[in-house]
Amino acid sequence: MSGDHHPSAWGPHDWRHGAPHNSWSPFILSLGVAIFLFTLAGAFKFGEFQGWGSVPLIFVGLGVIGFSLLVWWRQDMSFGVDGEVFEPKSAGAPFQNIDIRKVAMWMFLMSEMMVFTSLFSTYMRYRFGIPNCQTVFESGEWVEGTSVTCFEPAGHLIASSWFHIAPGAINTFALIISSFTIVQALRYAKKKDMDEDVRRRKVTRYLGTTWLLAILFLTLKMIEWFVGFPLPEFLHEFNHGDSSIKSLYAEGYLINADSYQHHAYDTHYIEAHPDDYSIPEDSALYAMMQAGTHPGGHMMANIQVSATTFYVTTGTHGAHVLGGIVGLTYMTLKAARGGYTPDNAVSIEYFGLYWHFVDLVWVLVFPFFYLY
Amino acid sequence: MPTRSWLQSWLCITEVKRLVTKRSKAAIFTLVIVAAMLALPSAQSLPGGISGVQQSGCNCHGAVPSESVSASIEGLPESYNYSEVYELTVSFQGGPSQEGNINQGGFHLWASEGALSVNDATAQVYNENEVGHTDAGNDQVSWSVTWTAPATDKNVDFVLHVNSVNGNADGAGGGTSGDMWNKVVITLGGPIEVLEAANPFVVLGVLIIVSASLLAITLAYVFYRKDPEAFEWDNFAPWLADWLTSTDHKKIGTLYFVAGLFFLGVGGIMAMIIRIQLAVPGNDFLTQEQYNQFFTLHGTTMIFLAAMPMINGFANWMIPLQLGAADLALPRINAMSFWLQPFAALLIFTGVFSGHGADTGWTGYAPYVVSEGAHYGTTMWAAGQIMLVASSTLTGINFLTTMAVMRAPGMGWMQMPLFSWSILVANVMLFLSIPAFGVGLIQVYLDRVVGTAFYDIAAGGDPLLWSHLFWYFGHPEVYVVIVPSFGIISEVIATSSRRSVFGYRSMVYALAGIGIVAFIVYGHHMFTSGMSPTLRFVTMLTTMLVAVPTGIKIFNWLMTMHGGSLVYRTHTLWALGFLVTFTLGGISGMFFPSIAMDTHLHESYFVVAHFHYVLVGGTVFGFFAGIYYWWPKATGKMLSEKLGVLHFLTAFVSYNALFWPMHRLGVWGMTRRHHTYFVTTEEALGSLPMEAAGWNMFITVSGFLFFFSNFIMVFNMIVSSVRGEDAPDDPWGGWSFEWMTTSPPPAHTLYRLDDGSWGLPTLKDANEHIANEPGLLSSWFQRLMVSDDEIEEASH
Amino acid sequence: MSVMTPIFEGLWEHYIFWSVLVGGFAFGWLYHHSFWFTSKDGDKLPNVDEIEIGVFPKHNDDMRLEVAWTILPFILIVWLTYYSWQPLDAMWTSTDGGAHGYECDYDDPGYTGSNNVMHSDGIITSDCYHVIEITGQQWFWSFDCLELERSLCDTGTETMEVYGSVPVLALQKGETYLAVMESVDVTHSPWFQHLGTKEDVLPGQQTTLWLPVFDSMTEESMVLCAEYCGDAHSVMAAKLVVHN
Amino acid sequence: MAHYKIMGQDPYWMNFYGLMILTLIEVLAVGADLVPLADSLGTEEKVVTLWILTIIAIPKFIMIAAIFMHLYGDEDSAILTMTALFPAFFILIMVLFVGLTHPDAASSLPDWCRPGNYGL
Repeated sequence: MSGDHHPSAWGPHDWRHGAPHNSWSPFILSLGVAIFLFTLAGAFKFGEFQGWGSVPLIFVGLGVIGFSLLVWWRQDMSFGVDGEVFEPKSAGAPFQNIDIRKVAMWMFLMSEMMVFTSLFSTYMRYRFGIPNCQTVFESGEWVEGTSVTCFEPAGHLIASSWFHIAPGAINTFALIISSFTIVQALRYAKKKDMDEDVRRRKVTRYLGTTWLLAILFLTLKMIEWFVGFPLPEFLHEFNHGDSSIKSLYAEGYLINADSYQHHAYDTHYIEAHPDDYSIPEDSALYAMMQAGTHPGGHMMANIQVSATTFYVTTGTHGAHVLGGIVGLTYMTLKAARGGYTPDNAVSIEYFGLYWHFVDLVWVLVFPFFYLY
Repeated sequence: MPTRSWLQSWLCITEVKRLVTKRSKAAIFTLVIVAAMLALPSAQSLPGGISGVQQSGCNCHGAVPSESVSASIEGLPESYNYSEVYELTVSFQGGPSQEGNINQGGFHLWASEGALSVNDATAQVYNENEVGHTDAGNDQVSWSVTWTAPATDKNVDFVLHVNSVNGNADGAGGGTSGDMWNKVVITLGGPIEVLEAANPFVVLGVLIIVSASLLAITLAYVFYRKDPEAFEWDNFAPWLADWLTSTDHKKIGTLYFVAGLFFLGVGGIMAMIIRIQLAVPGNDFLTQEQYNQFFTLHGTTMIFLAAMPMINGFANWMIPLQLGAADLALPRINAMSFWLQPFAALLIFTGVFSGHGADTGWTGYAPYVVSEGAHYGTTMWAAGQIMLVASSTLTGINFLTTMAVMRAPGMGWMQMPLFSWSILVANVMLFLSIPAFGVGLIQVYLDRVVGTAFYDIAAGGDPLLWSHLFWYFGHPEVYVVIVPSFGIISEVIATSSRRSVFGYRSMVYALAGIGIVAFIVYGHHMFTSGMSPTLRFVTMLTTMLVAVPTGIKIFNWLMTMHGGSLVYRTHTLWALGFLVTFTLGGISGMFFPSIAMDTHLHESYFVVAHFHYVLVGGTVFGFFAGIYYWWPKATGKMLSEKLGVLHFLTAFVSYNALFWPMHRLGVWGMTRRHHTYFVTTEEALGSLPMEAAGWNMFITVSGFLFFFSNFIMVFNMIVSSVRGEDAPDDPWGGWSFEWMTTSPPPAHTLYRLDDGSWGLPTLKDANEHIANEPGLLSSWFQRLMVSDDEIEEASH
Repeated sequence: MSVMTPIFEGLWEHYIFWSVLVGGFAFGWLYHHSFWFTSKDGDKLPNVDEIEIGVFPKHNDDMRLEVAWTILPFILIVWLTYYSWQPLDAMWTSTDGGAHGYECDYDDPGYTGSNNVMHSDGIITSDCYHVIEITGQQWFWSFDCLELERSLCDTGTETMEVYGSVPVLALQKGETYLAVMESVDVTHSPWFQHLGTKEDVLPGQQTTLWLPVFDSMTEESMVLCAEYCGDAHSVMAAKLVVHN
Repeated sequence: MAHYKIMGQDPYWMNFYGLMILTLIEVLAVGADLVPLADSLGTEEKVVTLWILTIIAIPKFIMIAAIFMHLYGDEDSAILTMTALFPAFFILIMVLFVGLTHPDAASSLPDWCRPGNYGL
């Protein structure tokens, strides 16, 4: 049985006779995932950092995963080079004459839809289940100093000023442009009547731009979450006089924020800045303040659940963008070595389907998590 | 081979292999053996012993005891009488203490059982088990205390610590204040000698390690006997590497089977330990904390590490063969799906041997699962299952694509064998419901690791969110586990009664019906959980519907036997056994949709009886039928019928004796997940009538019978692999493609075609004569599909 | 069996009747075919459907029969749903104006207690109901009679040989109580064994449970915890004492 | 690639421009002061913004899926659209059962499903 043409389980594979036989990457990838999950749980417990002991092991786990991807690509790198293309089409109803791996990609997208549906259902259940912080504030049923549990949507913070919306808006444009560039890469990879080298450069450049836009998306998101943006001098007075757009971290919108205080919920601040915030006349709090019965002061809110649903849902989407970046790195490398010819260009379409799906999810996440 | 790419030279893997010579391989092998030998004893001492002051000595007097001081307790009998009072004198000699000094020494006495008390001001009682000297009694060499013996048989440990001092440390009372101490340990028994209770984790650890090594030895022996020359030392590494790296659906199927059967054994061992604990009321073989870990891991192991891998084992082996395809659509993803499972099992079991395994039940309800009270192993339990979710999603994608695109020519959707249909429906349900479980598990993992607040009650977290996400996956999961058995039973009954299955089309629609109904009924797991009443009512109605498609299938199987000529082989017996037990399980399941009864029966042993009837009686009996049916095709050897029938008779009888009485216990009010129960006697009111104790002992005994009866099958497998007679291509006279290839099928599966040549088959249809102009549905589908003439123009 | 309440017993008898009927039919059919349609040893196996390897076998179905055993079970389950609909509505009767009326108004001169009545089908109706509170905590129950006088509702503790010190709830026969329940830490669920009811107790949310104490109840019965809650889940018990 | 035209131009460029414009509208809608519009419709500003965002998100969703993901105009579009829509039933079940329900006490059956109401 082991006599015939068994290519090595590590190495490149000659695709002339069909699917690969042996490969080390599944075994090593599973080992890497197990190490990563085990050691990550060793480094943190219920949010407290447990010391640097197991942190290096987390990177060992990621390293093992990376190594197995290298082995996986080593077998695929030879795919489609000088005519060795193995792109079977499906037979029989209902997917006849469609590439088998495109059907597989659609099956994968179906289960991805269920992942994001679960995350959205969690968000809906908590958003409609827990009373909104603004309504609790306006109802006046809070006492300064004790934390009240309410739902503070990130949109209330982000949509409050143009500068807060800016990173999210740029990210949306970035994803749409990257969706477009991946389509262009596919178009030129499939164009038959084209000089070899021109096609190679065009496909590589388009894949490279998609890669760059994806990196931009993640960096903007990280900055928006943790760092914040410094503003030039002349823009300060448009931003309530602040010198920078504060990051969500600086605003205190965190998963452990059980005593979150925002100046939108501070009666003194509102009286001092009437044009920024206003308390609707028909609200109970307004009546209390007129009658002077309300002690006034700063509402303290436990917004852990709203921060958790925001960070985990947008974080999962970010993880899928990261997955896309990993895929794009391999494809750009392969395109640079002239790997994409019209008859194996369809593999760019598979990645395109995944990438458009990630953009599709962002079309839903952006309005309902950032703006609403 | 393409020119050496920069990547290959950088990795230079090929050079490394040449360096490992034969001698160094032998060295590595012995090293592994020595390491294993060393590791075994440590498994003994893992669980923490008694700790606290009794063991380590009061370290306030320095870490090292000194020999010059000797402590003694007078007045202790050889063995105590029940609740007798004994006067003890606790004293010490030696050390720096001298007569007349202000401070000569002190003592601390600990007794594991009974009650200690003092007679004078020189000693004080910390608690029932601990006495020590007082300030007044800090300058003498002996003290008198009284000890009342316990009223029952116990092993009593006395640990006495004494310290000998020469005056006070600050020198107020004169003397050089040298401070030396020592301790003495005395054990005492009651009138009847009490055996030391075995530590259940040691029992579990030893049993798992022993069964793992037995399995390894058996596999090695079987593979050795299959082809001895492949068993040289230098063939060992490539042979092992071939199994670790294979993407051949047959090899991965075998790997799934070995993993599945091993964990079926491990789950069985846990079940036996649970049954020992429940044999008598008020038993204390397992504490509640240990019992929680055992029933949690029994559930998780049986469903995720035994049943699911065995389904994948059958599917991996049989789907490509039944469809007439060479292999699955995505072979490496197939290998990936398998290798995620053993590592997931490692993660799930990490906590167990240290006594901190997951103790949340296989359902892991919030907020207990994210509370600090839950054992630390729960995080690893969640992490392991996240890997299983990834594995199941990839399996789902792989099989759906294969069945949709790689069927043999001539095999339309309505010509597929029913086992393939059952795997298709099972995988559709699985890969659409398991992401909900994955998201729920990631939420728990993040809550327990990063500190998010999905289920933090103070922050407004909602425990029912986990129940919804879990059971949205949970109910389709239990159908995923039973539907492949339906497929196997349809094949086995049709072939055994020499007839084509009755109502093929209604069988397929029933499978599809179960697939749809599975998603809208999950609310019946939460009838008493505070879920919104509207949803409870809706799911009550939909759960009633579940009986219809399942009923159709059972009646179709019975009708298949009509007019047939039943050939009694072991797989036929198992199929008929399945029909009996699964029908009983289905009927007992119909008691739950009516909420008025469910409020009494929920979380009782009636539920335990129902799901063991459909899980063990349904799924596992279906697997046994499948194993006896396809073993000749997969291994090329016949199983012995005598051993098979013996296995069936012993297992079937002991199975029913094991699970049927649980229905009665449930109605009486025995609650699930309680480590012990109490029966009503004349003096004490318990939660159960008197007979419950007898039934529980009966269940435990039949449980052990059922556990050991399954080893007859394992023995049968070994004998068949080693000395079984060779199996023909089609031993039972089945019609589907897997019987057209040799047994075992060659590495690259080829089928013997009618003209004697070898290749991929095309299916003929005996129903050709029915004028099959396409119906409404299929003509609509025709217009949707990519027609053949469009291909040229598409790839311009 | 002593444990069942009349509602449960009525449903149980009915479901057992249909189970025996359907089960008997299925098993009779199975045993008949298993012994009747067996292959006679020695003679050549008849191939009724000409099964041939590599050929999809001839369809063997009968539309009338298949339609029959789809419709009949459907009718049976519709009947069973209808049959268990009324008891469910009785068990979940609404708290204002349902089968148990409104909360008792103690200073209304006409107040004479709930004096609940059990009808023939086991459903209990009463004039009014008393509200008590149950709180579940990791590993013990606490009952709160609010301001009901001691004869109506009394709490205490008792040491049982088996569960150690156990809270006791003493209620009066003929009275109906609405237990408003809450948990302090994790989910629990009080299972009133001889009332045959249980409802989960959730942290952060109030759930309710009807306790209609009918006259033929046994004096003492156990209340066990029926939702897994950790280390002492099995000894988290309470005792329900019913007096008239 | 695509062999259909949008307004006579290359479909992918047009789709790209369309998406950019719609996103711009979304961002403007949030930034703009919609209080007068909200008062005219009798709801507060937040609900109006939610409706605008939903109304814009749906065409963006369809444009990306149809044109970029080749679910329109290709020869395999029809069957792949069926595949893409297959989980719709399961998504609907999860949104209805998990997303839109709240836990509350089983104080009573909702009126529409009480036997009393149907004279049973």
